[in-house]
Amino acid sequence: MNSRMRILASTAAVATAAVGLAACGGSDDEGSGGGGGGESASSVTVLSSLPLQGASKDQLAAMVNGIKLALDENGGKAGSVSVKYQSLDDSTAQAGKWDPTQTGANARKAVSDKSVVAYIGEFNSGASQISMPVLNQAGIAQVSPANTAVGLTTDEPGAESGEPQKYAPTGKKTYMRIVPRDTIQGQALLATLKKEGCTKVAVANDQETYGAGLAKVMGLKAQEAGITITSNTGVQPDAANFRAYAAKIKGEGADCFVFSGVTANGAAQIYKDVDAAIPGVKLYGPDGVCESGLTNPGKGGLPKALAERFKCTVATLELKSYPGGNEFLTAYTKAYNDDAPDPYAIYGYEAMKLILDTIEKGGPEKANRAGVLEGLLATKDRDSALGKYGFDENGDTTLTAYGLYEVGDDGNPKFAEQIEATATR
Amino acid sequence: MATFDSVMQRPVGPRGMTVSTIAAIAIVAFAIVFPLFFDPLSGFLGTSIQALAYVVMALGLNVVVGFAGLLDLGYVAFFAIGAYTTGWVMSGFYGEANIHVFVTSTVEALPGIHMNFLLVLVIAALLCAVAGVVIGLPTLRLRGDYIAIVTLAFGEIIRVFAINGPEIRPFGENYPLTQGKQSITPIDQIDLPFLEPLNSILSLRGYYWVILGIVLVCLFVVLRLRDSRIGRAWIALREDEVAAASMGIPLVKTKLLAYLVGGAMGGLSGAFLGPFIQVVNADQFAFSFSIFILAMVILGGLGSVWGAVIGALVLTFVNNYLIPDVLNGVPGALGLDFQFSDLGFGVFGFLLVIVMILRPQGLFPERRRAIELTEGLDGPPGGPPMGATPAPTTTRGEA
Amino acid sequence: MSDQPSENTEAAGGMTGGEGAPRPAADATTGAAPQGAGTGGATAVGAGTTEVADDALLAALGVSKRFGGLQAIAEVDFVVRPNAIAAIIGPNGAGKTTFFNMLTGLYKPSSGSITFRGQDVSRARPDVISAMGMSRTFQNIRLFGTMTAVENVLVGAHARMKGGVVGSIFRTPKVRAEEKAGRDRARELLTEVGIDTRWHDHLAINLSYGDQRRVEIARALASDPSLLLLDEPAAGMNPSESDALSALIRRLRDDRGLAILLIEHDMKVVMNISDRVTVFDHGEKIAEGEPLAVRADPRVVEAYLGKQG
Amino acid sequence: MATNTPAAGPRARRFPLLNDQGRERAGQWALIILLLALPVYYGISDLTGDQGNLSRLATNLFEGVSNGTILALIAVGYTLVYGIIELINFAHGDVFMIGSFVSVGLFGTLGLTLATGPLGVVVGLLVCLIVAMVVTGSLNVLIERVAYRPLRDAPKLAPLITAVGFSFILQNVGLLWLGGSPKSIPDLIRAQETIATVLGVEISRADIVAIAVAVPLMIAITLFISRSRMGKAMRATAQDPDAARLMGIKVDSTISLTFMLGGMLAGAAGLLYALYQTNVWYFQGFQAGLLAFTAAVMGGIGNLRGAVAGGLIIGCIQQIADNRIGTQWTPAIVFAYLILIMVFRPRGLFGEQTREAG
Repeated sequence: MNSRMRILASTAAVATAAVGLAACGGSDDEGSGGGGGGESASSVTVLSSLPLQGASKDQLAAMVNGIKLALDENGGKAGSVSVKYQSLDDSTAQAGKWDPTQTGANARKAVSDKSVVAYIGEFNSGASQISMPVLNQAGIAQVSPANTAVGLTTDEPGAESGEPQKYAPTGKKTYMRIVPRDTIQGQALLATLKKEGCTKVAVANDQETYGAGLAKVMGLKAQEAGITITSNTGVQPDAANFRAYAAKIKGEGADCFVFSGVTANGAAQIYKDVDAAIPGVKLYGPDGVCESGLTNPGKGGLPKALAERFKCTVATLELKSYPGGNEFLTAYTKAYNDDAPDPYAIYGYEAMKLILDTIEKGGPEKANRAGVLEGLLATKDRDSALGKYGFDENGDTTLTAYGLYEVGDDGNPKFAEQIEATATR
Repeated sequence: MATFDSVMQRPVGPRGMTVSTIAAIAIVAFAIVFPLFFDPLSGFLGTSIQALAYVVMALGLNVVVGFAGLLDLGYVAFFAIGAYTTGWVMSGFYGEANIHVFVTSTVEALPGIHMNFLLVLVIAALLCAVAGVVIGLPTLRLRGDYIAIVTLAFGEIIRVFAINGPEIRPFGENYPLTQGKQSITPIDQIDLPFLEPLNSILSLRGYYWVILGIVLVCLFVVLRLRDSRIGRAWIALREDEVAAASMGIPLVKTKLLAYLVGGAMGGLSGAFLGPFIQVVNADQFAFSFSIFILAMVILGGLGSVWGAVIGALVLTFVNNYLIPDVLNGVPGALGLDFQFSDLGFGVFGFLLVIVMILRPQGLFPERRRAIELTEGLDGPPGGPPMGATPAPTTTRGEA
Repeated sequence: MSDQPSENTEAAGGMTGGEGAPRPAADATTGAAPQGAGTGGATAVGAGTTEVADDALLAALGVSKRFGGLQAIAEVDFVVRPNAIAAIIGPNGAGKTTFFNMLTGLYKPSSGSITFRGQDVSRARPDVISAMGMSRTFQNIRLFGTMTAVENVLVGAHARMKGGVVGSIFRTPKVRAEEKAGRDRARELLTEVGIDTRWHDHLAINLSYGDQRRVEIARALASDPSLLLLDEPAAGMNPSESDALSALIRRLRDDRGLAILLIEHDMKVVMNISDRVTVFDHGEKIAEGEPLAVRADPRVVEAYLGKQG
Repeated sequence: MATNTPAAGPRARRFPLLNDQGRERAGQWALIILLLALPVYYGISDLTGDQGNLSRLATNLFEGVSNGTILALIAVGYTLVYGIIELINFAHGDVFMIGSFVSVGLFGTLGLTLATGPLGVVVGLLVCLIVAMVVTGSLNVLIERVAYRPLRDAPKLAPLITAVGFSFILQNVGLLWLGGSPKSIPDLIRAQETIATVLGVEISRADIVAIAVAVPLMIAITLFISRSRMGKAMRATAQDPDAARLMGIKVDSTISLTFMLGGMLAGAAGLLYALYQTNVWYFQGFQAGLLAFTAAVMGGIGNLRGAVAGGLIIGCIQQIADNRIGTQWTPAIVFAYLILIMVFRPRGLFGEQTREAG
């Protein structure tokens, strides 16, 4: 019995001593690591953090291909600075999608590796909520190739309270995105619905940051656009079927249906059940479902008959229609023998290309965290594979063009037409 | 560890005590200085912190399953409640409220409810203790396998409530129960006076020492309880409920106490993981998490305190390090079209099956079982133990 | 035999009207015929009614138990007096163990009442009944297998100890002292029932069969009972072991002043030590009285002894 | 075991005024009232509200029944296994999932697509049904051999834990097989096409198929168990394995047979589920398994009729909850029922006292 008291006492003593010791040691380290400061290097690293497993893995593989393509084209260098690329996974197989713990670990990994100057990610808006504050405190530039949630950059309608300040504890911007935010996508969708003659629209969302946020934006802007949204329902993505929901919106007299969410969250089934309940209903979706995982029956997606009535919006246009896009398509086809890359491949490509160009422009002296961040934030009128764009004061892209996609004969999304939408507050 | 355990237990000579004391101090001291060997943001340190948080849960679950023999398949509920406590009172989630209790000036300026982490720990532990009792109540009269199902159902109900939390606003429009599948984020940094210099998002060391402290406290509590009248009552209950009741052990009180202690530890760990992961999201609280923790307890050896500790450490490193970083490429290298991390589920399932069949006492058997094994070899003379009569452990009755 | 040991007054005296109450202590004072007691404690042979004796330690009145359609126990009246050794016998399936389980609170009677030390315990929980001073052993030994002999006995003392959660965590001086006293007493009890010191710290399941039965008795004694229920204590014992057991039971009664109720198939033990024997058959009490009288009862012979051959 | 293990006595205290039989009946009626509460409530609200008739409720109940037949098939597997070795076969739901996956895999192998003619579909689906049943039956037997038989004499929690382990292994197989999210499959039977309307209830083809396959199977299993020699051996083993052994019954093979039957029904349920829902997912077994287990408990675990009735009842509760309260709350409602039953009437609607409780 006595021995244990002694253990305790000694433990406490050692603990106190060690904590004191560590406190000193720790703060030393901080000085050199934390700010990511002024020193420059001839070799830097770019990380990407994307959900490489789960329903959207084809989409993400294409995106990683795009990133690699951009780096390979530059021969692994940005000017005289050599650039290493490492692809991190923010998903787990069990979840089949992004995982918060994994995302946090990825962000910390970026911070702890002093050579990391830029971070491509996340794919999911919910994941970015986690990595943004971490990267912000380390002053690492974060370029998201896919986030559309409004609150990540602005406090426009649709954002939650405290957004976006809570993602930038230092008060300085470190986050940029090369896709237009949902304010624009929501209006693009509404414009589409209007144009296609929808009067009563039922919206379902997958309850996640992206899906629920986009649905909210649509709800806020619907009246303005002259669309009646009969209901906006957060559905249970893991339900066996959505027939009860479909029966409900049938009762509401909906003639068009929008699922605001990602494929992994039961998208195919909800479109099928809505279609069964309301024969001939028009089906729409945002970029989260605009991929072959949903549109291709061979990959467990919608049956062909339904796919014909499905349209979705993505912030890319017909690649062949402008110079940067065409070049990308040629290069991608050559590198991966795939002439119909997933719409997201180009975002991966452009994210990396943007970073490389920025590093090259800054030269070796600015090949550090602060320099790269400064350069990225200053991007203006850049001619790119996506078209000409820059970042506004929030880190949002100035691009507003959305493409409307339908399902092609091969089961993959195919560009149909351009939708013009502007962000009105 | 097994020897350490038995030394702690059995009356040993003065020399033995010294050895065990030195061993204990050495282990604890090593654990304390451990993070100084790593970069303050190293992934390994992050995994270690998670491992320690799971140690706390494994210790708690071991009280319920290992000591008292109540198979709880809904342990994730306590993780959820603990984590949501931090979401409620350690973040800007309730932006309309402005309550600040013992927090630093930076946090003081933020909207929402912000309380000191120590206070949050206490709240989480209390909430989970209550939840433990509530979950325990319906299981009191049930047999082992039915307990498993009821606790599982409770865990799932809590998850459903977490997902549908935004629909539940008992305290007004601006106060939803949860944020559902959207995240409550960010959670305040852990804010303890003596760790202030380390308490930055850019260093993990502060987190490490905080969770190590929680582990040591829980370990101490569990060891003390195990060797007390309460611990004997739990084990008696596990071995034979009918005999235990007949020997004057109040079943209801004793079982609820186990749920209470186990739940409180789950809550502590959850309340730590909230600020550590920086996010509280309904998707974190899936059934598989309960099994993950259960696998730790079973791998280590049901009822074995040190087994639970080692089980948690081993499985966390297997899950976070071995599978994704080391073995992940193996199937690819063998020409197979999947990654090892796709096998996460199966590995845990396989562990449960293998351990139960080949080594039901676990890797580090409970001291009692260890004696049983060694004595089995040179057991005392005087007839076969129990002969054909089934061992009492198999005749768990319903009472 | 008729000396009342002091333990008994502590254990049972207060509840039974004190020393003044007549005790059926001597071997021959209990019998089939209403007699002696003067307090109305008459007991009739067979399934007739029994008036509950004021001085009874344990009294069951019209107790029945049904499981679904099966009548396991039918309208049984039964009394145990302080400091008596009573035995229940009967063929297998006669309902003896079911009856024990009702007395100790594991089953609730479907109808009828059970009074222990003057209180109705028909619906009391087993642990409450145990704390009141009724303690038992089991037919198919139910020791806690992963505990040592000493720990098993300590469990028996659970209700007599007080250490709570906080006290146990901080191991307060009080709790420590209690634990030490408990362990010392556990060893005493083990020694008393005849377990050699060297087995005290061995796991209970590794002890010999006879020793396990004795540890069970020590465990039951640890709660300081006033009534000890033994379910086939001699089962599986050889003649010399069962002789030792008989001596132990008698000693417990004499030295500790316990009342003892046993179920037993070993007629030698029963006839040897019982003051009073009750015979069950098909859930009914068919006879009751002095061992020799019961043995001679034709109904018993027919139902039980006859079958035994 | 039979005589020495005391029953759940303390429950009795709840109704001190009633004797055993009174309590028995009170419990049963309480459960029936609990079960009727939902339909009666919504029936009244339909009648008094805008609806004005019961056709919506009738639709809910009919779909509940057709959906419930699938659950009933799974529930029978739980109940058979529990009846014979008193184990909650936690992996059973995942065996059902494998049944779905095997069927869906066969669609491809057999070339069943939306273009296949009616005869081809019927023949093809029959083949699928048989293959799925054989595969899941054997799988279940295998699981018993590997994970439960070695633990027959171990403490009760041990096989339950291996069952959970196997559940995870099977889920992982499903995960590797078809990926982490629900996969849409060809709607071969045009599941949601209405073929008749009776009293305002639209009867879809999926309903007909589910009932047409499940009901004969359930009749067959009932007859098998009550009439055949092997069925009698099963019942004898369930009653008392030791006695059965003494009577010359091969207990091990009887247990294997039980697992096989349970597995086969789960396989059939797997095919039906795939056709009914037109999607499959590695996690479906966990979800449906819990529902089916609830059904088995509700009916009184160990009781065949009870499992069937429980399946139908749970199906109805699920439909009503889906349609009236919201899909997102359905699991919570079903589990709340499970807990209430466990607490107040663990023996379920038709349950006899099991070996242990007796």
